[in-house]
Amino acid sequence: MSAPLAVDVLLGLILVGLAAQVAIGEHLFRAIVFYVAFGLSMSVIWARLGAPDLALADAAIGAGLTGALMMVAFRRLVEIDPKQAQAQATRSSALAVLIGVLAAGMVATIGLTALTLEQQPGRAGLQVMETLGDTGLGNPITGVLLVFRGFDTLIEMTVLLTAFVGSRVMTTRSRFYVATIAGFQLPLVRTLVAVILPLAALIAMHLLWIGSDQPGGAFQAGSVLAGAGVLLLLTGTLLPASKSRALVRLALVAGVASLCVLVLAPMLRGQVAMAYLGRGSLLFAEALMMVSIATSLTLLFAGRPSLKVGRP
Amino acid sequence: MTDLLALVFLLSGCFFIFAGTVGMIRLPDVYCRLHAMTKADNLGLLLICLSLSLLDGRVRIALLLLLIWLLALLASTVSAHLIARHSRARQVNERNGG
Amino acid sequence: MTPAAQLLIGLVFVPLSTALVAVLLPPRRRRWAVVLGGLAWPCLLVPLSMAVAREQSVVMVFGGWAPPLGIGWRLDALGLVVLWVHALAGIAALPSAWRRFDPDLPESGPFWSLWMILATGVNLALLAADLFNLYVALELTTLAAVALIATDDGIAALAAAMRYLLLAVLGSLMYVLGVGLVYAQTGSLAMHQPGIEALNNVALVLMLTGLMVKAAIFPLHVWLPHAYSNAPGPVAAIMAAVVGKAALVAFWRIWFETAEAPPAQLADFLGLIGAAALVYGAIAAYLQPRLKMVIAYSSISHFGFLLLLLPLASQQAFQGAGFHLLAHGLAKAAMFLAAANIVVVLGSDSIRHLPGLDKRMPLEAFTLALAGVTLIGLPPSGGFTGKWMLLSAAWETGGWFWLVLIVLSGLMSAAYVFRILALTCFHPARRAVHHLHPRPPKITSLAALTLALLAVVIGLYPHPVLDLLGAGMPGMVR
Amino acid sequence: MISPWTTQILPPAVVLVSTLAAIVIFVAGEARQRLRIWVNLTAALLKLLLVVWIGLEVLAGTTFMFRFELLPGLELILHADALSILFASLSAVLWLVTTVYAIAYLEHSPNRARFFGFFSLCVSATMGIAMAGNLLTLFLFYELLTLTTWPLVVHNGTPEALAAGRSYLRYTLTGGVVLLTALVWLYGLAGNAVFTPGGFLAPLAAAHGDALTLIFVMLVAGFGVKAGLIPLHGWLPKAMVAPAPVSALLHAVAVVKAGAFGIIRTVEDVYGLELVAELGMRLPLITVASWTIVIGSLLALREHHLKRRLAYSTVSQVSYIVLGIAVGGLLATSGGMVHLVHQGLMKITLFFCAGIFGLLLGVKRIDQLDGLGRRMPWVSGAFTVAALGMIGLPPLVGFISKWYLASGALAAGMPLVLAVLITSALLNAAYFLPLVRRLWLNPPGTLVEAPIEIGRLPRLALMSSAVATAALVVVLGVLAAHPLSPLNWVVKIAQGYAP
Amino acid sequence: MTSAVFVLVAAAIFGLGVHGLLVSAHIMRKLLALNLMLSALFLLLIVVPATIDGRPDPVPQALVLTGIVIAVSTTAFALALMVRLFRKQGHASIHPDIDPRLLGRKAPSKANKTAQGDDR
Repeated sequence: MSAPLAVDVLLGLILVGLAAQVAIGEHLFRAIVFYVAFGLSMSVIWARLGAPDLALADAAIGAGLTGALMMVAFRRLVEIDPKQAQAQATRSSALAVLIGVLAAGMVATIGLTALTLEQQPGRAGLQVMETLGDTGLGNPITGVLLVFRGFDTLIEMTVLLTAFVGSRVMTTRSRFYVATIAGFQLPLVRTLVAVILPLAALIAMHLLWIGSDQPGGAFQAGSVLAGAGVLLLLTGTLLPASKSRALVRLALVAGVASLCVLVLAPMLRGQVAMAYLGRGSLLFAEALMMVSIATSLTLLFAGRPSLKVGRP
Repeated sequence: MTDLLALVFLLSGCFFIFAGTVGMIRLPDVYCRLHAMTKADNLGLLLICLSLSLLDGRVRIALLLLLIWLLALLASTVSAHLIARHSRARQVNERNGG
Repeated sequence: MTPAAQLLIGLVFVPLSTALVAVLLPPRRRRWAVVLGGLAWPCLLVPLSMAVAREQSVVMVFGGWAPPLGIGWRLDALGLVVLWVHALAGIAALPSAWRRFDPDLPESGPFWSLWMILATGVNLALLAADLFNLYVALELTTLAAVALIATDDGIAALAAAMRYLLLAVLGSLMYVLGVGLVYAQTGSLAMHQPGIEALNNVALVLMLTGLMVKAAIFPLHVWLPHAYSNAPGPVAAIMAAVVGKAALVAFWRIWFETAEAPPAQLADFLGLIGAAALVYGAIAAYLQPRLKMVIAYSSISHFGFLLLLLPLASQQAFQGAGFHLLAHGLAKAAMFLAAANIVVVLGSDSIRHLPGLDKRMPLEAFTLALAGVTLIGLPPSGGFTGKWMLLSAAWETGGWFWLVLIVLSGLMSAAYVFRILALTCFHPARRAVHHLHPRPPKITSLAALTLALLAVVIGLYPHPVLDLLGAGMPGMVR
Repeated sequence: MISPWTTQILPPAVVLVSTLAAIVIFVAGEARQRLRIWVNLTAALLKLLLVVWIGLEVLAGTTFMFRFELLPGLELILHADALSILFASLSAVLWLVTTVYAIAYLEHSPNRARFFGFFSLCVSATMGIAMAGNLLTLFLFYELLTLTTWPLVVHNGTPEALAAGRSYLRYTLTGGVVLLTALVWLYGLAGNAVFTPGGFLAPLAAAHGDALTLIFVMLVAGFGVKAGLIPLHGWLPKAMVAPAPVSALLHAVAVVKAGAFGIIRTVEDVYGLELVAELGMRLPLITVASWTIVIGSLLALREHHLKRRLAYSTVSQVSYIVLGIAVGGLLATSGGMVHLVHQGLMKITLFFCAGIFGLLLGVKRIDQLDGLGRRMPWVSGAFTVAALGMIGLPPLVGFISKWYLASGALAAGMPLVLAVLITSALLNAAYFLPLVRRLWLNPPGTLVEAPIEIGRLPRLALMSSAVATAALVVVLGVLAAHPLSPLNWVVKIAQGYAP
Repeated sequence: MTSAVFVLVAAAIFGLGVHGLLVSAHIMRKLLALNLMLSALFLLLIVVPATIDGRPDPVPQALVLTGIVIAVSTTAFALALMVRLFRKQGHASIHPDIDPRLLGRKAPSKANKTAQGDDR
C-alpha cells in the first residue's frame, strides 16, 4: 500500500470514528463537539482531494458556524429545562443497525459502480474549463457559482435569507437571550478581540479579493466575518437587540438584491438575462453577498433581529 | 543538512504534542491538564512550523507559518485562561455552597 | 431574448423582489407590498398562456450559456396549468391571510415575506429545466413552507413542521444523490437530455423517491396530514393547492423527460403504489375526526390517483391528469379556505361541531359541497372531465385494472365527502356549539366559494386547458 | 313555424326554469315564504307551458336539438322527441301538483328553503333526463338527480333518515359507477352517437357481440338500481322516511321513472329491440321484469306499514314498463310506455293520500286506516280510485295499460307473460282491497294521536291536489281514445319503434 | 484507488447517519445525523465524477458549495424550530405522544408552564 493511500485510509478512519461519536456517542454535547472535529477533518480531506475552496468553506461554515449554532441552541435547551435538554430516547435496536448497514452497503455499491461509469467527452466540467478563459476568471468554481450557474447561487442566498426570516417566526415569541460567555471586562478577552477583529476583516477582504482567481470567495469571506461576529457576541462586544433596524435589514437582503441586479441589469441593456458583465460586477456582487452572509449567520446565532454595541 | 534538522524538529514536535495529549488524558485535574495542553502543544506546534519552513525554504511561507503559530498561541492562551477561570469560579461556588 | 422569456423572468422575480421589499419594510406596511406583488405576478400569466398556446413552450437560457454549461428554463403547458392554480389560490387566499395575519400579531411580521418566498420557490420549481436548479427551488419551497406552518404556534403545528422539515431534508438528500449520479453518467444537469439513451435506473429511482417525499406520495406521505391540518388556514390553502403539486410535476418531468424510456415494470409498480395511496388516503379520510384532516388525507388519495398517469402514458391520459391537477388544486384551496373560516367561527374543526353549519355558515357549507362534487368527479365538474379523459385513455391502452380503479376512486371520495356533507347540513344541531366567534368578513367566504365554482365551471369549458395540454410531454407517446 | 334559434334554446330553457327557481329560493333564504311560494308556482306553470308548447311543435314536426361540446368527441345533447315530451309533460304536471301539495304539507316544518330548492333542482334533473339526446347527457342528469334527491331523502335529519340516505347513495352511486364504466366502453366502441330509434349499434354487433352484451347488462343494471329492479330495490322502502311529497315525487316521477326511462332509451334508442333479441338479452330482461313484478307484489303483501307497502307496489308496478318494452311489438310497447304516465298518476295519488292521513291523523300503519272513509270522504275516495286503478279495474287508467300489455303479450305469443300479469293483478287486489275495505267498511278505530289542526287553505290544497290526480286517473282512463290522450301519444311513439 | 477509499468512507458515514437518525428521538441528534449524511453525500458528489487534470470537476464542487450553505441555513432554522418546540412541549422529540419515561421525566406539564411564562 503506497504512502498517500495510507494517508487516505488513515484520514478516512479518523473521519468515520468521529462520525460514530457524533451519531451514537452517549452525551449530546460531546456529540456536538465531535461534530466540529468531524467538520475540520472533513476540510482536511477536501484539501487532500484538491478542493481548497471546499476545505475553506467546510472549515468555516460546516464545522465552525454549524457547531457554534448547535452549541448555542443546546445551551438554550439547558436554560429552559436542564433535565430534558440531555435526555435521550435512544432505543437502539438490531433493526436500526441492520438498516444502517444496508444503507451503507447501498451507498457503497452505488458509489463504486458509479466510479466505473465512462465519462462523457462533452461534460459540463470540461466545458467550464474551456469557457473560463472568455470570462477572464482564474477560479473555475467562482466561474460556475457566479457566471455559468449564477442563478443557483441567487436562490441559495434566498434560502439563507429564508432561514433567517423563518427563524424569526419562532424567535419573535421567545425570550431575550444573551450569548455572552466571557465578560468584556477581562483584559485578555479585550486583547483577543482587538487582535482577532482586524485580522478577520483582513482575511475576509483577502479571500474576497482573490476569490475570482484563487480559492476563496464570498462564502468563505462571509463565514470568516460571521465567525468574527460570533466571537464578538460571545465576548459581549456586541449584544443581541430586539429592535429591528433598517440598516440590518438592508444588509440582510443586500446579497440577494445584488445577484438580482446581476440577473436583471443585462436585460435593461437588451442582453440576455444574467449575461456576463465582467469581473467588476462579480466583485460588487460578492462583496454584498459577503455582507449578507456574515449578517444573517451572526443574527441566526444571536437569535435576534438586530445587534447593538455592548458597553466596555 | 537542513533536511536532517527539519526531521529532528518534526520528530521532537510530534513528541511534544504526543506528550501534551497524554498529559491531558492522564493528569488528575483541570489545571494540570490545561498546563500540559497549552505548554506542550504550543511548543510542539512551533517546532513543526520551524521544520516545515526549513523544508520549504521560502521566507514568505516561513512568515505565514509564524503567523499561524502566533494565532494558535493566542487562541490557546485565551481559551485556557477562560477554562481555568470558569472551573475556579465553579469550585468557589461549590465551596460556598457547602 | 424574446419578450415571452422576459416574462418568465418576471414570474420568479416579481415575487422574489416583493419578498425582499417586504423584508425591508417595517412590519406594519409589509402586507400592502405583498398584496401588490401577489396580484402582480398572475398578470404575467395571460400573455404567457398565449405564448405557450402559440408555440408549445417558452424557453430561456441564463447568460446565453447553453446547457450543460448553464441553466435553462422551460415553461410548458403543464407548468402553466399549475401556475394558474397557484395564482388563483394565492389571490383567493389574500383576504383570509389579511384577516388572519394582523400586523399586531408577532408571527405576521415574517409571514408576508415568507409567503412571497414560497411563491418564488414554487414558480421556479415549475420553470426549472435543470435538475440542480430544481433542487434549490424545492429547498426554498420546503423551508418557506415549514416556516409558514410554524406560524401557528401550537405544539401540534410545531411538531408537524419539524417532522416535515426532517423528512424533506431526507428526501432532497436522496434526490441530490440521484442528481450526482446523473451528472457522473451524462456530464450534464439538464432535465431533458436528448443524447442519453437510457438513464441509470438507480439514479432515476433515487430522484423519484426524493420527490415522492416532497410530493407526499404514499407511503412517504407521513408529514402531510398533520402539516396541512395544523397550519393556519390560508397557509394550508396555498400549500394544498401547489406545494405538493410542484413536486409531483417535477416527478412527472423526470419520469417522462429525463428518463425517456423508463422500464415498464417500474411504471406498473408506481401505478400500484398510486393505487395503494388512492385507497389508503380515501379510507383514512373517511375515519378522520377533524375536517381539515379529512381534506388533507383526500389530497393523499388524489396524489395517488395522479400517479396513475405513469402506467397509462398516453397523450390523452396526460391531458386528463393535467386537468385533474387543475380542478383538484382549486377545489382543495377552496375547501381549506372554507375550513379556515369554520375554525374561526366555531373555534375548532372537529366534525362534532359541524351539524347545523348550513344555517350558521351557508356559504362555507355550499363551498364544501361544490368542491366535494369536484373531488368525487361527478359530472359536470372539472373532476369529471379529468376522470373521463383518464378513463378513455385507460380504455384505449386496454388497462382494465386502471379503468376499474379510476371508476372506484370516485366512489371512495364520495364516501368521505358525503359523510361531511351529511354531518354539515342534515344533522339537526343537537349539540348547540358553546359560543360562536364573530364571522370573518364575507369576502373571505366569497373567495373560497369562487374557487369552488371555478373548479366546477372549468368542467363545462375545458377546451382551452385541454388544447394547451394537447402537446403532451417529450417521451410521452411510446 | 318557429325560428331555428328557438328550437335550440327551448330544451335547455325547460331544464333551467326550475334551476333558476332553485337559485332564487336558496338566495332568498328561509324567511321569505311568500316569495318562495310564488316562485315555485310560477316556475312550475312556466315549465308546464313550455313543455306544452314544445309538445305541440313536435306534433307539428319541428325538431328541437341543442348541442354543446364538453370534450372533443363528447357532446351534451338536449333534444325533444315524442318520448321525451311524454316524460317531460308527466313530470311538469306532477311537479305543479306536488308543489301545491308540498307547500301546504310543510307549512310548519323547518328548512323549507332547502327543501324547495333541492326539490326544484331535482325536477330540473328529471327534465334533463327526459330531454337527453345521448347517453352521456342522460348519465350526467342521472347523476345530478342522485345528488339532488339525496338531500330530500335525508331532509328530516333523523338517524333513520340518514341511514336511508346512506343506503340510497350506496345503491345509486354504485349504479352510477357501473353506468360510467359501460359508458366509457361504449364511447370507445361507438363514439359519440345520438339516440336514434332502432338503435345505432347494429353495425358493431358482428365485431363486438360479447362486449355489447356485457355493456347492455351493465347499462340495465345501472338504470335498474333507480328503477328498483329486484334485487337492486333495497333503497326504495328505506327511503320512505322522507316527507310525503318527496316519496310521492320520488316514486311517481323522479327517481324510479328516471331509471325506467333510461332502460327504455337503452333498449329502444341505443340498441334497438332487434339487436337486444339478437344478443339474447330479451328473454333475460323479460324474466327479470316479471320476477320483479311478482316478488314485489308478494313483498308488498307482507308489509303492514302503509307507505312501505306502497313502495313495494311501486317496485312491482314499474317493472310493467320494462316488461312492455322487452316484450316489444306495437301493443306491448305502448302498454309499457303508457304505464309510465298512468302508474305515475295513480301512485302519486296514493302517496298524497297516505301523506294526508299521516300528517293530519298520524296514521302510519294499515290497521289504523279503519273507518277513515267517514272521517275524510274525499281523500279516502281518491285513495280508493287510485287503488282500484292499480288493480286494473276498467275504465281506470291502470286497466288501459294492463290491457295493452296483455294483448301485446298474446300478440307476441308469450302466454307466460300473460300469466304473470294476471298473477300480479290478483296480488294487487290482494294487497289493495283490504285497505279499501278498512277505509269504508271497518268501524272507526281509536286514533293513535290527536289530529293536528292546520289552516283551511292548506287543508284545501292538500285535499284538492289528491283529488285532482285521482280525477286525472279517471278522466285519462275514460278519454283514452282522445287524440291528445297519453295513450294515443304513446301509440304514436311506439309506431316509431315497432311499426 | 483513492476515490474508492473515500467512497467507502462516505458509505460508512452515511450508514452511521441513518442509524443515528433512526435510534435517537432527540431532534438535535437527528439533525447531527442528517448533517453527517449530507457530508457523506457531498463527499460522494466530489469523488465519483472523474477529475479534470488532477483536481475534482469544478461543477460538482460548486454544487457542493451551494449544498453546504443550504445545509447550514436549514440547520440553523431547524435549531430555532427545535428550541421553540422544546419550550412548548417540554421535550425535544417530534413524537408528541412519546413516553415521558423514555425522556427521563415524570410529566411535561412544568415545561409547558414555563412555556406560557415566556410567550410573547
